[in-house]
Amino acid sequence: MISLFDFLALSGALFAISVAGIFLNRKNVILLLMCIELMLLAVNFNFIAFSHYLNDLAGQVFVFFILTVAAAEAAIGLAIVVVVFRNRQSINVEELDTMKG
Amino acid sequence: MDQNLQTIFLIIVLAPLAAAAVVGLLMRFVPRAASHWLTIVGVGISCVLSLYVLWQMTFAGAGTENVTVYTWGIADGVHFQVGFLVDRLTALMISVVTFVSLMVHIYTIGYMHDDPGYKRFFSYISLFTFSMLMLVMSNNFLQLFFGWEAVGLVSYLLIGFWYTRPTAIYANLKAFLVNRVGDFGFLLGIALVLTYTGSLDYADVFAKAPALSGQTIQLFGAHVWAVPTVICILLFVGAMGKSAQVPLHVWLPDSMEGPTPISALIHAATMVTAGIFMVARMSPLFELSNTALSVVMVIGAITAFFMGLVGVVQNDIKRVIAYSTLSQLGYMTTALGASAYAAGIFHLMTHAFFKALLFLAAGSVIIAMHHEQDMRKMGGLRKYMPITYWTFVVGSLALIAFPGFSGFFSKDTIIDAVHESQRAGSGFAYWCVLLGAFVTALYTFRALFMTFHGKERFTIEAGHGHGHDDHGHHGLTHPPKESPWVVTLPLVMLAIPSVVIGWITCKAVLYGGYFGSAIYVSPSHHVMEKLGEEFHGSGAMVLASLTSPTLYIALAGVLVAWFCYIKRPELPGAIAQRSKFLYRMLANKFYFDEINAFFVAGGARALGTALWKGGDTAIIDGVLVDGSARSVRWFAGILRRYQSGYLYHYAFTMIIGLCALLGWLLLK
Amino acid sequence: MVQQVIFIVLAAVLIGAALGVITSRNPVYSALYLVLAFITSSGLWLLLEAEFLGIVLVLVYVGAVMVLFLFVVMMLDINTATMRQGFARYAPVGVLVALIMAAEIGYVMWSKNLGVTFGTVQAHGADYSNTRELGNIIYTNYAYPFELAAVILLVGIVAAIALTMRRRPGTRHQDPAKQVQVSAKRNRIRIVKMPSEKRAGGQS
Amino acid sequence: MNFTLPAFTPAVPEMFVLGMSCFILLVDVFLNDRNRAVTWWLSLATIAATAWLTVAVAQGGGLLTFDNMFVNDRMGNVLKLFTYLTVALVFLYSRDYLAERNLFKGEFYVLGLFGMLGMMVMISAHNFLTIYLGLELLSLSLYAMIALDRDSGVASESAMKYFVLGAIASGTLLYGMSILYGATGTLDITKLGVHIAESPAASIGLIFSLGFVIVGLCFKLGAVPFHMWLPDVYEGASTPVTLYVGSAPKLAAFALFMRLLVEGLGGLHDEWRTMLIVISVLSMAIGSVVAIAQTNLKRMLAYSTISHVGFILLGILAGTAAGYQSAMFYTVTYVIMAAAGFGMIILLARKGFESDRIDDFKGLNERSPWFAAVMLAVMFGMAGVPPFVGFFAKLYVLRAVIDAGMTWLAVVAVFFSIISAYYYIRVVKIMYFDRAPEGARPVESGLDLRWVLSGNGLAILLLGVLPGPLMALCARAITF
Amino acid sequence: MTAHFPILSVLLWLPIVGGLVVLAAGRVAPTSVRWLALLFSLVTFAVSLPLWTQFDTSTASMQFVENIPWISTFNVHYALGVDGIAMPLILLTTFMTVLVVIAGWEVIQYKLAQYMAAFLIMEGLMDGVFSATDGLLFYVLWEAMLIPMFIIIGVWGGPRRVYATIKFFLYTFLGSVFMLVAIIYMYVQSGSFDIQTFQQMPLGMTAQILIFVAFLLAFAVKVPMWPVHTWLPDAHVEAPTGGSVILAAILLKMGAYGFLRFSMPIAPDASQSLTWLIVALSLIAIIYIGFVAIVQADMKKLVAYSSVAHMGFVTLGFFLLFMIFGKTASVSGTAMGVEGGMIQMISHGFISGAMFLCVGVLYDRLHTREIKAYGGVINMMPAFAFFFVLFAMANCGLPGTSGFVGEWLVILTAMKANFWIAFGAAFTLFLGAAYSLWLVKRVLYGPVGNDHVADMKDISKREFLILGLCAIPVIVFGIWPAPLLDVMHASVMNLVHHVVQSKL
Repeated sequence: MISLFDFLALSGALFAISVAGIFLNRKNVILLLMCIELMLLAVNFNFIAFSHYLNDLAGQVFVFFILTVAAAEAAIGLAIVVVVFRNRQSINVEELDTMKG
Repeated sequence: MDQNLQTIFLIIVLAPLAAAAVVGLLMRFVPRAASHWLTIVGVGISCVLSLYVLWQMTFAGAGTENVTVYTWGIADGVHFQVGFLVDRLTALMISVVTFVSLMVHIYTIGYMHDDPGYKRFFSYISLFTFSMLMLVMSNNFLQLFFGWEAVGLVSYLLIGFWYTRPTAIYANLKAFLVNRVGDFGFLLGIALVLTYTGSLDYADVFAKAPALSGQTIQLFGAHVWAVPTVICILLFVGAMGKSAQVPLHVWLPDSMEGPTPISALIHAATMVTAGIFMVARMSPLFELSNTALSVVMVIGAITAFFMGLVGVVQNDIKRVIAYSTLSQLGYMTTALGASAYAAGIFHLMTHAFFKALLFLAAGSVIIAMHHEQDMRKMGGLRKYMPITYWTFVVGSLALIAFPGFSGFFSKDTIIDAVHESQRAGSGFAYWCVLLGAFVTALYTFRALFMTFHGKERFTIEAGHGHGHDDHGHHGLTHPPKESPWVVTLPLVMLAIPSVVIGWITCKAVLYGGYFGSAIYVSPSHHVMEKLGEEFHGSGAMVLASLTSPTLYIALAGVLVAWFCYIKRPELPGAIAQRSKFLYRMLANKFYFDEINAFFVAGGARALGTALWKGGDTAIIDGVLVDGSARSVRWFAGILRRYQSGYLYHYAFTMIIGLCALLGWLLLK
Repeated sequence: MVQQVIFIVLAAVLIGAALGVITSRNPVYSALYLVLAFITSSGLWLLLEAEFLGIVLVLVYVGAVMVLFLFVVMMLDINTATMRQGFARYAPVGVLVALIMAAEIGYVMWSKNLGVTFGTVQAHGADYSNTRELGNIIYTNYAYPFELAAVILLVGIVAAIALTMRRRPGTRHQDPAKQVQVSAKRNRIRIVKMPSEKRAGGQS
Repeated sequence: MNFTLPAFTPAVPEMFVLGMSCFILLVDVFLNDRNRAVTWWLSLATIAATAWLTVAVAQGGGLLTFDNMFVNDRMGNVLKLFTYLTVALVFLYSRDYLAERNLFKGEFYVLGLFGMLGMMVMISAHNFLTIYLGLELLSLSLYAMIALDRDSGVASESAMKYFVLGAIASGTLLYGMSILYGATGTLDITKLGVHIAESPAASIGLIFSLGFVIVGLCFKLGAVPFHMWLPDVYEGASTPVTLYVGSAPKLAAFALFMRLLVEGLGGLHDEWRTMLIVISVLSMAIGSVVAIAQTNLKRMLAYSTISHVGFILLGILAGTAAGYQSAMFYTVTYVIMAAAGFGMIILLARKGFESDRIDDFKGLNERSPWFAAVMLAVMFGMAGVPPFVGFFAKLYVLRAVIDAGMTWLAVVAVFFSIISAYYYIRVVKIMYFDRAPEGARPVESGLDLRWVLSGNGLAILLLGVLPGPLMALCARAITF
Repeated sequence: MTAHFPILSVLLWLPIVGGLVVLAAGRVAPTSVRWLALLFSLVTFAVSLPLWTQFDTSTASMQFVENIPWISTFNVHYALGVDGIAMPLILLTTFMTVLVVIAGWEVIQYKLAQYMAAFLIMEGLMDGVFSATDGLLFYVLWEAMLIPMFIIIGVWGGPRRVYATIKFFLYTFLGSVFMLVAIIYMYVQSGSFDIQTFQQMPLGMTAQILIFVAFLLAFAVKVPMWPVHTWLPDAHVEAPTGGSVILAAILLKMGAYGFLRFSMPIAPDASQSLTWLIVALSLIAIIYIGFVAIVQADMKKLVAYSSVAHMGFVTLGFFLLFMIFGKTASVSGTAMGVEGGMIQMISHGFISGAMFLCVGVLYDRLHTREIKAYGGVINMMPAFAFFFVLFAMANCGLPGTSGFVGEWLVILTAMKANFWIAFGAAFTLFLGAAYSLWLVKRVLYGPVGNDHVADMKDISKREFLILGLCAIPVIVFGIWPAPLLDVMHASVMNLVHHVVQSKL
């Protein structure tokens, strides 16, 4: 029998990996978006695992909404990426530093 | 009787004030003539009334008057009042003050005749008369202090009367500041009086005075001081300032920058004697402390002798008289120190007359010489201005205590009193005053001879533009001539008392217990009684003097003066050559001015600059205020660098924050 | 037993894919790794009897979102050469933080089990349909969030269009409205008034 | 399958906004730029009507519906009303500005309304799910609005940053929520509160989740160290959007704090108070100090926001009713002042001239004494100098903190308020003491902007002279 | 509510309304601004006179009381009232404002309306500060005053005005925020902002010490006491004449007033135990600052420093109370110091105001405050010289001027406490004379300094008027301070008896 905490640990690992990814890659914004997707995935794992082991559907419903929102979010995010690219001809994170201090 | 006496007091005080106020404030509208008439009338009134009061006190047997005019203020139960204490002492003082003042007023008409500040001058001297009267008539310390400072103010204004003269405005600032040093002590003394007696009213204070003698105060270290000693010394510090006792005498010679009438009125006859008067007034306190009296005596003796010495080498006629004033004040102070208050006051009175006389005469000479004050440029004036000459002679004789003249009675008494006194320092004091007699005679007749005898050392230029100028070092346009009657009248008027006043009054004032309760002498200090036993009337005193050394010492002085300045005029220079050191000491007045200028004035300025630049600017502002501001700005510069603009740094910060939070939560 | 095996396998693949996402030099690869990660996790969700979500994950995510990602990646072709610069430099820090995070989470999850105890999972009957159950509550109890989700999607649409759609200056459109409104007076001909010329030089 | 239809009335305002937004969206399609104003009018009308509806459906106590996912209580309504007010101000101020830069598009208003809807949802959310959805609805609208100025590099850059960081934050928040869900088995705030109240000791899972939750919340509010997005976004976004981002969402974020931390996790007060103390002190410090070094007014205001957030947190962490009331009062007054501040920037801005540098205010007193006075009110208000309302906000918070026995914290707070006073009065100095540059024109702008802005400025003063009613309102809004 | 005519409210609001009216007039009818401002200031002064005439000197309790709830949530009251300590200060305020308005008559050209308005608003706020009997109301007005003062110095000030204003603002702000914490603390303890309540509430020693220190920060900066005085010279030098006058004449008094209202009665035991500190600081102010003043090259700086020195007497007089009580354990003789301090406040208001007006007169002619630039002014301006010498003499405490009374009483009291304290305090006799008269010597006396001096005109009727108006009280209170002393006696006695009761 797989324990709940295996799943939780898995999600934790995913979360950590996504965190690492967020500041490991310094070039491509899109990768950042992907890391965020990973993070959400970790969250979803938690919810689903819990809802399974709590015998409560609410968790799954939550995941359902997270998925929906994440989709919209991704859309907007990518749209912004496009805008940035149009303005800068680049989505290099290291060049997004006109504002500082 | 009381009632109208009180109103008389009020009039005596207010008449000069009113005159001064009218002339001073409405200067634009008051015509020139009116200005002197108004003030003369004002002072005249108070003079007449003063004499009336004196008569009342002396012969009509009016008792001591202690009246309150109004309550100045009540702070914490202590009543500060303005009022008059009029006893024989006061009556004597106000008479002298108003009389001399009146004379000076008249004299001024001539002396300041063509000065642009004519009106201002009259309002000032009337104001001075008012202040001086407030001082001497006061019945409490507050009013005493008020008058004390007020006369100082007027003296300040008058010394700086010719305010375009750098020397004059230096002198008046100096005079005020030095006096303030005196007042410093004076005020502390008054504060102590209040602290230990709970009142500032003479009557109460003197009533409680005996109770003080037991008490002590701890100043520094473990050593305790007798309260009366501390109080009296502090009060005397004030007197030293006003009455120009060493080392606070430095302002008086410089004060000669003021017009001569002022020198006569303020810096010879009245104001400078305020200190003497005050000490006499405070006799009930001073009698409680031998220490204080010793201090008084020694200081006075030093002043009497050494200032006289300085007078010997002065060439400015006014300065000679100024130093003689210093020395005479020294005599008075010595008398006070010997508990011979009566003698002190007596000398104060006689001195007022003959010293005013001398000054005014000198002024008359100065007019004639067109404001030339250097005696080396005079000589042989006798034939040009006889009245001035003879009055000057009278004054001189009085000054050197020639038997029969007023000065003789007061001064000899002082010398004898000091001789009698058993107080610590009396021996030293005795020699000082004795030799002082010689010095006095020397410089007095030196001045007399240099000015009126010998050959004329001034030149008469033809065709020099006539006109008044403040400092005519040039020759004269025409031979000097006798001054107008407004000038000579006061001379004569003053010459009379200079001769006779001593003869008439010395018995009553000195030994007749004239002052009664006004002056208190504790039985243990019975100097005057001793002298009284040997006293058998004025005439006898004159005769007695023929056998006393004093007279011959004085005559010796005169002789030396004659020898050096008539017989062998080149001698003084030779002597000066011979004894350089002594001469330089005297010529530079023992370097008092230099020391003050360097240490006091320079020191204060240096300290101020140090505190300002070092304390305020450098430390408080530079380090604390601006420094903190700077550091904050610097810190801001550092911190803002962490807002690098890089997305991953931002994310990193967030995640670090998250880690920190979690870690902290778990570790707890 | 079988489940454990499947779990371990899928979990391993998932972790591997996730690492691939953040380490691969080419964004396209990362995207594909992410697809892999989604697919494996949908498999894992099936283990948790969340069939519907598993399917949706594949359909919506792999089918829509990741395609969108790939599309954008392709559209803005980033030269992959520079992608790797500085990776090594920051790797230690990143790994360190990741490990700390993992450690903290792992500590709570595993060793402490969240400090709570869970009841046993009740087995469902064969007729149990995860989808129906979800449907029942989503359209009843969760109607309000459901509407909100709709709004969010709407915002997403509006935003995406507003941000990205634009008329290219090059293209020529016809605007009938403008053509109709044309009037000769106003914007076809302009009548110019000129002062009649003075003859320069006059009679000469 | 027993399902009873939920009561809709409490949520009528939300529904109305939603409907109207869609309607405006449709209408806008058929409008050309000349009569775009219709959209503007419609949006304002919508807000007005919503306000009326909110007042109409308001009940005294809390009213739960939609399976307790939605609550309509007094605090919510008050916050909502102020949200409407600020959004309306944004629309009123921004019209000319947008028109001059041909950003005067329907999307701006639609997204603005959607954002407002998001805030309303957040404010009256009573379930993790609705909280999350409201949060996202707001955030997505904001991202879009910021990026809407498509041709501006800084705008898109700031949008990018905001988006990424915001996504991370919401991811973290979700992770926290998931653990909470696991630890308590419920998504419902009330149930959560009950569960925590009943459980003898807080389980480690709860405490652990707390960290994630607080990160999410503090990010929204912009507290250190989750503030990094704030300066860049404030500077990069076009001023009306900055005004939008900088004002209303603070109210929603405050509501979030109340719902999650207080109503939900109130039982863990001792746990999160210490955290908030650190965060708030850091916020006050960083905000006050770094602002000194700024030359861009919007950026300076961003940092000042951070320090104000520190004060708001002070009120919350006091953990007493008075504390929450003071925090609410502070938030409301701050929002009013911030609106006026950014309004001033908009007022002075002209086509091709943002006037967002501090030096652009040089000699304003010569150009327009009245608006110089308004800005003076804003600056001294933010500095917390009476008689402006900002002082009473600080007073209220400090009182709560001291009441909670943390006088030292109050001392720290006032110390930083001294530092922050420096950069506020520097602006006043620029306006009054410096002479206007050559050829500086007198301020010209639409009457509506002038009047509304003047009113806004006066409000700062009047609320300061008579703060009683507003205080009472906040006091009545939050009662336990 | 109050039955009688609310004089204090009128004093508080009339000038503020006047200020707004003047501002408005500045737009529509610029010519009328001067007269409007004068009108309002005069009316305010007239309204304030009944405070003196109808004042009941027999009681120490608050008079002309008004009290209506202001912020119910905090139980804050709009509560006004005056006792013998506050009343003279209010009259001083209204009087000085009239002078300032006249002083700015034709000197100020740039933004005249704002100038006048600023001063009128200042007046209202200052009246409020002196009459507020509610702690929070007091604080609000106290802080609000910073704004107009900040504007006045900054807009019409000299070249280094920015530095001066920011220094002034931050200094005072720094001081007062800690006072705010203290006030709130006491509110939390007592549940009311009423100052009376504060004074009655029991407090532990540590609490008292902390509160005392907090208040000390605020008041010491305002007074100002050494070492937090350095804002004053800068502020004065840069401020326009009117600003300097108000600053010196009234703002400084608020600090001292605060000691009497808050520090001493609220924390008597702390005052008792920290009195050595205050006395030491006061003596430092008197001596240290006296020396610093001597060497100033800028007239305003010199007068500013002399203000610091004179305010030293005020604080000294106040806190001698505790020294003497600690020494003799009886209140007899303690009140004299407090009354001396009070008198010193009033008289310094007139004198320093007058001194700054004099400097202003010179500045308006030569546009420099450098002493070097002058010399022999008396030749050109005898009438001015009369006033200048008069005020200089008053400044160095000449008997017969009001400047003497305070110093006299304080020194007399100091002797009760300790010989050396009196000794230190008496230094002012010399130092005061030194810097005042040396200034007079260098500016007034001597031959005409230079051509600029040569064509200076004597004071106009307007200047004569304002200087004359200053001179009258200086002389009157100098020769007859009794009325002032009577007015404050009851209140001071009450205070003294209150503060010697331990709260522990």
